[in-house]
Order: sequence, then structure tokens, then C-alpha cells
Amino acid sequence: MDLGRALLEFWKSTGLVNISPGQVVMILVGLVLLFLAIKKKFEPLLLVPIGFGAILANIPLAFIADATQNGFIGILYHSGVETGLFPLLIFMGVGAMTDFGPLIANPKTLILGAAAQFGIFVALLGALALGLTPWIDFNLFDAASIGIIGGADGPTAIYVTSRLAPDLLGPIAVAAYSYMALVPIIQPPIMKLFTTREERMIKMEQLRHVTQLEKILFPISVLIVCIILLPTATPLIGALMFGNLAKESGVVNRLSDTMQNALINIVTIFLGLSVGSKMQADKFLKLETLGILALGLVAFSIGTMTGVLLAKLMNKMSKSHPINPLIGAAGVSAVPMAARVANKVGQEENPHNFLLMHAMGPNVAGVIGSAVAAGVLLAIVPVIG
Amino acid sequence: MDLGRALLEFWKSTGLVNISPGQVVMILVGLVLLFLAIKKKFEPLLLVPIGFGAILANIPLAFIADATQNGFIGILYHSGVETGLFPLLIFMGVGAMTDFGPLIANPKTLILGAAAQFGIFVALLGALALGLTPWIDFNLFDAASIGIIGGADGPTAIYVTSRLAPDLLGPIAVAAYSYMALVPIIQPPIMKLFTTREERMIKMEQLRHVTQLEKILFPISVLIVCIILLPTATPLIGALMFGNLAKESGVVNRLSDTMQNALINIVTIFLGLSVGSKMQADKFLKLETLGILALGLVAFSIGTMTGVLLAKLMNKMSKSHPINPLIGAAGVSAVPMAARVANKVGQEENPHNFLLMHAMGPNVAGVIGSAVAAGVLLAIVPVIG
Amino acid sequence: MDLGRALLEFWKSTGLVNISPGQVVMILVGLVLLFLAIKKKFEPLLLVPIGFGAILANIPLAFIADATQNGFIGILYHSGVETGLFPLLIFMGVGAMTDFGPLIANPKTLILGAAAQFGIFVALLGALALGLTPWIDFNLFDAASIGIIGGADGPTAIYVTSRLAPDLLGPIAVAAYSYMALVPIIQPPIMKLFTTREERMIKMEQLRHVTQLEKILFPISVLIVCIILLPTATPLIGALMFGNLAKESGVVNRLSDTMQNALINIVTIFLGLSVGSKMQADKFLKLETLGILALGLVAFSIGTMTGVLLAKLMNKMSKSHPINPLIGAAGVSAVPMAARVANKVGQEENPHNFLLMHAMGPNVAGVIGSAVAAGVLLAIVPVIG
Amino acid sequence: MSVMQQGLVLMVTGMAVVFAFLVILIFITKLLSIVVRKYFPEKEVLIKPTPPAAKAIGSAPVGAHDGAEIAAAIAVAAAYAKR
Amino acid sequence: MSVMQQGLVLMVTGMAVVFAFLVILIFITKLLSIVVRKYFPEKEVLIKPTPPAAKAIGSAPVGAHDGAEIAAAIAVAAAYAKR
Amino acid sequence: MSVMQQGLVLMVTGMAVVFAFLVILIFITKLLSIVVRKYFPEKEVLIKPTPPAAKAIGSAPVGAHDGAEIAAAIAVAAAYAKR
Ligand code: NA
Ligand code: NA
Ligand code: NA
Repeated sequence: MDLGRALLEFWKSTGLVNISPGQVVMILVGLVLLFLAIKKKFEPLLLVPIGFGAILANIPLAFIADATQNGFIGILYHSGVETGLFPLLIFMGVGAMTDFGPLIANPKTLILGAAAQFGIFVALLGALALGLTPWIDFNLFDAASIGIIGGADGPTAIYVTSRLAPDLLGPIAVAAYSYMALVPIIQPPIMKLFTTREERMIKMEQLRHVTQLEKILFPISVLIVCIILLPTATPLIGALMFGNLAKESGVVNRLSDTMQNALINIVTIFLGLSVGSKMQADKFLKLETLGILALGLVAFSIGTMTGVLLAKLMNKMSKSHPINPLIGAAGVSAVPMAARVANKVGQEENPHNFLLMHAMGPNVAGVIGSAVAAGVLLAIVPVIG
Repeated sequence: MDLGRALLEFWKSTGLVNISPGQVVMILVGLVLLFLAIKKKFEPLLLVPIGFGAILANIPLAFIADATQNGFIGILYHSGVETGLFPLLIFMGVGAMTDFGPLIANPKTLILGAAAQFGIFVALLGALALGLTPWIDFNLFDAASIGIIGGADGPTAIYVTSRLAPDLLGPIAVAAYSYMALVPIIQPPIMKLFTTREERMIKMEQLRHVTQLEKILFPISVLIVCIILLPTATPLIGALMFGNLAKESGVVNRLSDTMQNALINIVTIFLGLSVGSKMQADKFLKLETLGILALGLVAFSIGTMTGVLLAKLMNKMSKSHPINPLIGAAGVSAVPMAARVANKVGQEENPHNFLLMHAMGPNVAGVIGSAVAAGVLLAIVPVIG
Repeated sequence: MDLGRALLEFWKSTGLVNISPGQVVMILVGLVLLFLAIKKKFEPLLLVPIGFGAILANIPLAFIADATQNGFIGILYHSGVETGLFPLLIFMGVGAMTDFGPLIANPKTLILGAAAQFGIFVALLGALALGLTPWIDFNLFDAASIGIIGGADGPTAIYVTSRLAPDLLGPIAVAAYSYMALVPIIQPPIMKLFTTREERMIKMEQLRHVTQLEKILFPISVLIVCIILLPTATPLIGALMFGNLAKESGVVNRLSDTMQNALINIVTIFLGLSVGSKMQADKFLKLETLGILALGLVAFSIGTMTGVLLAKLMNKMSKSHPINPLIGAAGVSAVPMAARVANKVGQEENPHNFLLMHAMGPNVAGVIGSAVAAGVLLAIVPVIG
Repeated sequence: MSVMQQGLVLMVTGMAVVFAFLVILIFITKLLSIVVRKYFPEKEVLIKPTPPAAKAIGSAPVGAHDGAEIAAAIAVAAAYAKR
Repeated sequence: MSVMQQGLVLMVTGMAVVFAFLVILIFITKLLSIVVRKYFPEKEVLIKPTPPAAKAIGSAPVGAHDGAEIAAAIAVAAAYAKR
Repeated sequence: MSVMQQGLVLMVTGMAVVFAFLVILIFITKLLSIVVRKYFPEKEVLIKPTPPAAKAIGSAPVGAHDGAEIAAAIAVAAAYAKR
């Protein structure tokens, strides 16, 4: 072989020659995600790895997302996402970082975490309706996975989708995390539409002190209820409550610290790259993706609405303990952004109204609520689908 | 399908309908372990994950401990415990946290770490005897794994059992860790039974300063002796001494710190959950488990006794350098509880007698001793069994 | 079986009986590596695990490096090195620890990172020449892997070798890391040979301040150039730039901290042990190893020389911005030792001349340069080989 | 049965279970709190005072360097140094 | 073609690509810097002063314990304590 | 041979090896210490003084805030801030 042929071989192996227009588009999408993460500070912990993963997965000839070629992100995806391991480890760390105190102090806010799951099922119906059109092909498994975007909880969405519709993991995870990042933009108009100025100004009573023993018994109680009622949700609820018990028990601080730091950080890096790697042009640039993105937005909006409406109703029914309806919006989960948004929208009307702690109750209730909804889908869809 | 059938399907998927009495018992056992860990502070770093793992593994329909169904603890067990990886990584971290200084300063206490291994072989014989009864079926592999509980060293027990009798891993690991946690209760009566008040009051000479070079050469020397004499023990001894060398060399502090923190913590979480998951009702609630628990207690007690008796003898034979026989009990390993117990029992007689450092010598010698015993079992049992 | 036979079995399982002379030699080599690491402080973060891994892998009957026997280092090697995962995770951490500021401030030093890669190809030619002799059998794949030692970059060498010539991984990794450790001994004579005293005394202008935005855009730009020009290098460059972007973006500090600490430390331990385990007597004690060690030294020396010579030329051509030729030697990579060596040799002539920051530019450019060279080899060798 | 009917059934079952689960949880949490606060009241509430630092940053108090606070700062610093 | 010729071809191609890549990178980096510094200048350079500690260690200044520095030390210490 | 005999044989072999191993280790450790202390004595014992903090916590010394200790506290705090 001569130098000419070598240069030719090299030329044939450049990206310039091999890259497809779709890959260019997806690399640009990855760059946009990085821009949103770094410049706009939208969920950077998630969008930096996801955006970078999207870029790396769309490089021709590099096979970075292909486990059969020993592509490193492909290996991470195969061993951690397909198995459901990574989302559960994230949940463990989330549990170790979550304070259920506000929920224990005011348990009726738990019900707001139920109301806000309505968006899940509306989006599920929407996906089935889209599936009836000739252009899009969504079955019940797909629809359930799409619906769970409305749970506003990344690990739950990934876990459910990896079990029911792994082919859709890319767009679903991206939609879930993107809308979680966009909560400060999506939620406020809806919150204002369904509340009056007076309602938004409602001040709530200060939360009582919660004892350590209550905080220790709470995760165990939730797990036991879940075992009795809904075993299919116990991987999610179990991981969450294990982390929380490790934190609240106070006797295994070194384990709880590791769950909250080294372990969750490592898994976040791996999971983010893996999720991003599912944004490969040939699988992502389809009509289905547009449908998923649209349905995800619907799910978030409906969930916000039903959360607010139930909170409104609760406020009407309990004169002695007023409830600011804004905290209902936090029931979608998206911890802690949704609670912060509730606080911020409240302070726009009354700068001295601190709703953050009150909104943390429905916010963490929303995590439980969407895990329960996930359990229902995992229990019933494979039977009837 | 109508709503009625959906609710029926849901009902059929509840825990209420599917849970077996055995699973209820094991979940209660898990709760008791959590209680002991959190309220009684019995080895919480181990019993919190083990207890939680036991609960999660006994949830019907959730398959959390089933690797073939992508159950997450099942995956951890399969990749880390079956392979022996997790116990060795724990040993690495233990090595990085161990100070062999007291042992180097007073090397004759090494022999106490040998004496206390006698319990291993008594329990082994006991298991073989039980195996001769018509109700229990223990072969030589099982008996060797049961005996190693007497090593009072969790990772060693798990490592040996994963190689010789993986089916018994649940009860053996639980027995090993439980009795390690119960050392403050099991050992003192035995220690007092075999010592006189005068012996318990013996003060020992202060330990000399040990140079860094001695501490660097010690782990290498132990490894070389082990290579020459007992290669089958080198995975355990090698991991331990690698961690120790990393610590004592002083040139790789960032690696040694990681072994002592992030790495050992992550593996402790994974190993604890994995071990707990072996407490599944159908495999745990058997007569064999009772036998294992009983033999484990025998092994601990005999080991404590022989450790104390040899220390007594050594004290009688060396008038110039008195040895408090209580430190012999620390030879079972169970680092550092057994050393603390020796110190505490000593201070009951004489509050000004500080035996802790003196007991650390036999205590870490016990770790080496049980790893050596493990090596013998791993070398001979497969040949003659 | 009687006691005699048991003792015989035990005797037959001792290291004394089973160890081969080659294994003894390799264990001694491991001890020498530990000595160099601990006493001489030669790259201890790498040589402590590598040396210990070499000892453990040469223990008879223990199979510690054999994944099929569940040997723990064998498992680490199989899952992390064969797949290329570990070197890329190291690169991620290296990226998160690298400051490309000096390079951005003085971009023409990038070209020094190109010149110093010449050693790679000289060693490659040398390997092919050796392959023509009757005693040594190197093909093009082997030669490319041997050449990459001249990249003076451990992860790059391991990554390329795991793809092209996994059988040679042991000696190649050992050569790469050993010569990186020996940079303070290998480079200075060559640097002095090719520079005059006046050149070594040249002071360089102070580097300008680099803005955060430049530091954010730089890793993205490098990755895009790499995608367009050389997709086969994107796993390496991508991992490096992902880590760097995580650091410079400033919005994911907890991820960047984890990459720089827990994650890279864990992987360093695992990778070091794995690499060391490839020093098994039967595979390492061959004529080929001597050839590899010799060629590695040639590669380092030639790379140092060409780096210095190009820097000399650049200095001659740019009177207004003088360049001290010593910084050319840093272009081989071996971050940050090579830069420190440049600084030290400079200060031998003029104690007030601080070249460290100036040498960091070519030093990190060398990392990019050797990753690019790796990409060329990965692209062309499988086609023409 | 059409797929849309399946969806509707899922919606009704799903929301019913979610509400049932969380309503049960409300009662259990309340019950738990009552039992704990009645039979296991906390002996002494752990006071976690705002660290002096928080104040110090804002106001840079002139009199801040009394012995105790400095001792605390040194103590904390040393504690971290030992890690 | 002999194996040595293959090697020579690899050498020429390899060094050419390495140089081409890094020369392109030089131009891009320069262009980038020009664009950034012209259109996106840093509003205010983040001053990262040498920590007083660096000085303090060397010289143990007598007058170092004015309120502000102590407050800062306490603040930093407390910040780490809270982690 | 019965299984109990096998067990007894294991016991004797096992305890013999464990004792042999640890007795050999005693001699090697002693030998090592002798050699090290004779031929490689430590030039200077690394003094690791009790950190002042340990004292400070207990006694909150009035005169504790002399320049050096404060400087040290600031230094340590700053060192951790830089991580
Ligand atoms: Na939710
Ligand atoms: Na032991
Ligand atoms: Na290089």
C-alpha cells in the first residue's frame, strides 16, 4: 500500500465524509442542551451529561454508544440502565437527601402528591389516541411509558420505560428531564390561571417540629404500605426509603454521606451519559419523538393543574388551616424546583410569604405518588397489554 | 377488559393476596435487625443494609433479589458476592483502616490470633455431627463454611462460603455479622469464667514506638509468608495487605482515603443489601438455619475461650512481661469490638487499666488467623470433600 | 483419609512446592516496583497498585488474575480494561483536573504537542524491524501498540493496546507508566544535549488571563474538530473534554469533584491492579518484553528530542515572543512531570526563571497530540494491517 | 375492547390506587405521629443553632473574636485537617 | 509492499494528521479567543486573591487577627462543618 | 473413613497450619524489627502534636487567639476552601 492509499483510507475515515445530516442535527441538539445547562442553568447536573452523551453517541464510526463494540457509554447503558440499576441507585441517594419532615408535619398534603399524577394518565390516553393515527405507532406499553413523563421524576421515568418500552428510553428520558428543567417556565402561567390573587397570598401556619423517631418510622411505614398494596412499586419505593432510613436513623452516617455524594454523583454521570446516548439520530429523529415531547408537556401541565385545583378545594374545605393552592403545583414532584417555583410565585404577590417548606410536603409526596402510579402501570400493563 | 377486571387484576397483584406466612416472618426478622441496628446500635453499618435487604427480598412479585428478572439486589449479589469481589474490596478498605502497630510492637500476641480460631474447627465438627442426623443435611463443604463463622470476620465468612457453599450464604453471613454485633454480650461471661479477678487486673507494659519502615515491611512480609505457605489464602491476605500498604506507605494517600471511605462505603451498602437478600423465606426458614445459628454461637464461644486460655498460659510462662488474659478474647477478630470488650471488662476491675491498644494486637492477628484458617479450608476441603 | 494424607495435600498446595522460578522473578519485579514507588516516589499512584498486582498475579494456585476462576483482579481486568472503560474514566478525571488555560493563552504551543509524537512512529518502525528478526514476532497491530508508549500517556496506551494487541497489554502498560515515572531521569540529558545554555536561560512573556468562556468553548471546539477529522479518537478526546467541560462550566461542581476524586481514585486502584496482573511470568518473561521496554525508551527519547528541536526552531523564527526550547520536551505529555522537569532544568541555569506554566501548554497539548496519534493508528492499522 | 377503553380503565384504576395509597398513608402518618408523640416524646430537642459563621459573613462583627469563637473556628478547621 | 513500507506510510500519515489537527486547533483557538474577547468580554474579572493563609503561614503576622479575617476563617470553617 | 474423621483431620491440620503460620510470623516480625531498628533507625520521629483544637474545645483558653494559631486556623480553613 502506498502513501496515497493511506491518505485515502484516512480521508474515508474522517467524520466529514461519514457524518449523516441527522447526526449533525443531533450534535447540534446536544450543544443546545449544553447551552441550556451551562448558560441558562437548567438542571445542569442532568443536562451536561445528557447533552454530552448525545454528542458522543452521534459520532460516526466511533460506536461510543454500542456495547457490542465495547463503546464505553454503550457498556454503561447496558449494565446500568437496561437493568434498572442506575435509576434505583439515584433514588437511594435522593432518599438520603430528602427530608420528609414537612410531609409528616402536615400529612394531608400527601393527597396533593396524588392529584398531580393525573397528568400521567391523560398523557397515556393521548399517546393511545396518537397510536390510532396512521403515522404514529404507540401501543399500551409505549403509552404507559410516555405517560410516566408526567410523574416529573427522572429515575421513575427511566425505570418504568426500561421495563415497558426500552426503545423509547431516549425521547422519554430527555422529555422528562427537559420539562423538569423547564418547570420554572411551564408551571407559573398555569398556577396563575387557576388561582386568584387572594389565594396566592394565603399564608400558611408554621409547621410543627417533627421528632427523629417519626422520621425513622415514616420510611418504614411507607414501605410496608407499599408491600401490602403494590409490590411492583417496591423497587422504587424501597430504594428511596432505604436511603431515607440511612439518613434519618443517624447510625450509618458514613453510608448516608456516600449515598448523597460519591455514589449518586458517579451514577448521575453514568446515567446522564447513557440517557443522552439514546438520542441517536436514526432513533430520535422520528415523528414519535415529537409526539412524546408534546405529550410530556401536556402531562406536566395537566398534573400542575390538577394539583392546584385539589389544593384550592382543600383550602375551601378547611377554613381553620388555610392552604395556599400554589403548593398543589409542587405535587408533580420535580424536587426541589417545583417547590421553589411555588415559593417564588407566592412571593410575587407577597414578598413576606414563605411557602417553600409548605411546598416541600406535596413535592416529596409527588415522588411517592409517581412511584405508586409507576407501580400500577408495571402491575397492570403487562397483564392487559 | 372492563374496570372490574382491572381492579381484580390489581387486587390479584397486591401483597395482601400474594404474601406467604414465611415472607411475613422474614420481613419481621428484617424489622428486628433494623431495630437492633438503630435502637441498640448493634453493628448498624452492617445490620441496616442487611435488615433492609431482608425486607426487600421477601416482597412477593417484586423479584428484587432475582438477577434473572433484573432485580437490583439480585444483580448486586450476582456480580459482587458470587464472584467474591465485594468481600475482598471490603478487606482492602479494612486493611487501609488497620494499624498493625500494636502487633508489631508486641508480636507474640500474634499467637493469640491463632488460638482463637479453634472455634472454627469445633463448629465444623459440630456441623458434621448435625449432618449425621436424619433431619439436617450438611456435607463437608457446608461444615467448613459454617465453621468459618467462628472466624468472627464477615468478609472472610462471605468469601469462603461463596466458594464452598453458596446456598448457605444467607444464614452464615447473618450469623457471622449478628454474633460480631453481639460480641459485647457473648464474650464477657466467658472471659470472666476463665479468668481470676487478679488476672483481669493485670497491667501490661506500654507498647514501644513502631517506625514507619516496620509498618511498611509488615504487610509485605505477611503476604510473602502467605505466598510460600498458603497460596489459597492470598486473595484475602493480599487484599488486606494491599490496603494496609497503601495506608502505611504514605505515598498514595488519595487512594488509601478512597479505600477507607467512598469505596468501602459503596461496597458495604451493596454487600449488606446482597447478604440480607439471601434471607428469603423459602431458603432461610429451615432447620438448617437454626443449626447454623447455634453452631455459630458455639464457634464464637469456643474461640473466645481458647483465646483467653492461651493468653492465661502465656501470662503464666512470661513473668517479666505480664499478659492480661482478657486480651486473648480479642483474638477472635470482630475488629474493633472484641478489643473494646477486652478493655471494658478490664476496666470493670480496675478503671485505670487501659487494655485497648494491647488488645488491638490479638484483634488484628485474629483477622490474619481467620484468613489463614480460611485458606486451609479452601485448600483441603475441595480435595478431600 | 488420614492425617498424613491431609498434611501431604496441604504440603502439595503450598507455594513452596508450586511456585515457578519465573513467578519468583516476577514477584521480585513487583517488589522492585513497590520500592521505586514508595522509596523513590516514582509515580506511586500507579506503581503501588501495579507492583502489588504483579505480585498477586504470580501466586501459584490462587488464580487472582483469572476471571474464569472468579479471581478478583481477573474480574476487574475483564470488565474494565478489556472493554476500554477504565482508561476512559481515568481520562474523564484527568480532563476534570486539567487547566487548558496556558494552552489557550499561547495556542502556538499546541504544535509542540504534535512534534513530540514523532517518537511514537519511530518506535513503531523499530518494532516492525524487530518483527523481521527470527527471534521476535511483532505484527503491525503489535507495533502500533508499542509505538503508542511514546505518547507518554498511560490511559491512551492502555486504550489503544486493549483494542489492537491485548496480549501485549502487560509489558506496554508497564513500560508506559515506568518511563512516565522515569521522565525526570530520561529527559534532562536529552534536553541539555539539544539546547545551548543561552536557550535554556530564555525567559518567556507572562501568559495573559484567559476568560471562563474561552475555557468552556475550548473543550467543545477540540471535540468538534476531532469529530470532523478523526472520529476514532473521539472516545479518548471525548472523555477528556467531558471531564474538562464539567470542570470549567462551573455548574456541575459536584460531578467534577467526584470525577477528580472518588471516581478516578477507584478506577486508578482497579486499573493499576489490572495492569500489574498482566505481568504474569509466562507472558511477561519473554524476549518480546525486552524489545518493548527498549522501544519504549527509544520512543520517549525521540519524542523529547523532536519536541525540543521544534521549540528551538520556533524560538529562532519568532524573535518578538521568545520560546525556551526546554518546554518542547513537555510535549510528550507525562502530565505534569514533564512540565516540572522543563521548569527544573530551566532553573538549573537561572533560578529565577519560572517555566512551569509555559511548559503546561505543550504538556497538555501532548495529551491531545497522543490521543490524535492513537486515533490515526486505530483508524488505519485495522484497514491495512 | 378498544385500546382507548383500556386506557380509560388504566386511568381510573391508576388514579384510584394512587389516591387510596396516599390517603392510607395520611392516616398511618397521623396515627404514627400521635403514638410517637404520646408514648415516645423526645426527651430534649436537639438544638442546632445557626452557626456563628452565618452571622459573621453578613456583619463582620468587630467583637467577634472572643476566645470561644476563635477556639471553635480552630477546632473545626483542625477537625477537617485531620480527615 | 513490505511491512517496513507500511510502517513508513503510517509514520508519514500519522505525523501529517497530528500536525494538521493541532495546527487547525491553533487557528480555531485563536479565532475563539478573538471572538470571545471582542464580543463577550468578561464584565468583571473574578478576583481570586491569594488566600491570606498563604501569607500567614510564612510570616505569622502579628496584626493578622483583625475582625474580618477571623470572621472569614470562622465562616469557611463553618461552611465545611455544614457539609 | 467417616466424615467425622475427615473433620478431625481438618481440625488438626487447620490448627497446626494456623499456629505454624502465626509462629513463623512472630519470628519474622521480630527479625524485621531488629533489622529495621538497627540498620534503618528513624532519623527523627515525626511529631504529630495534638492539634490545638483538641485543647481549645475543652478549655476555651482566654489567651488562645495569638497570631500564630489564628493564622493556622485561617490557613487550614483556606486550604479546605481551595479543594
Ligand atoms: Na410525581
Ligand atoms: Na478471626
Ligand atoms: Na503525548
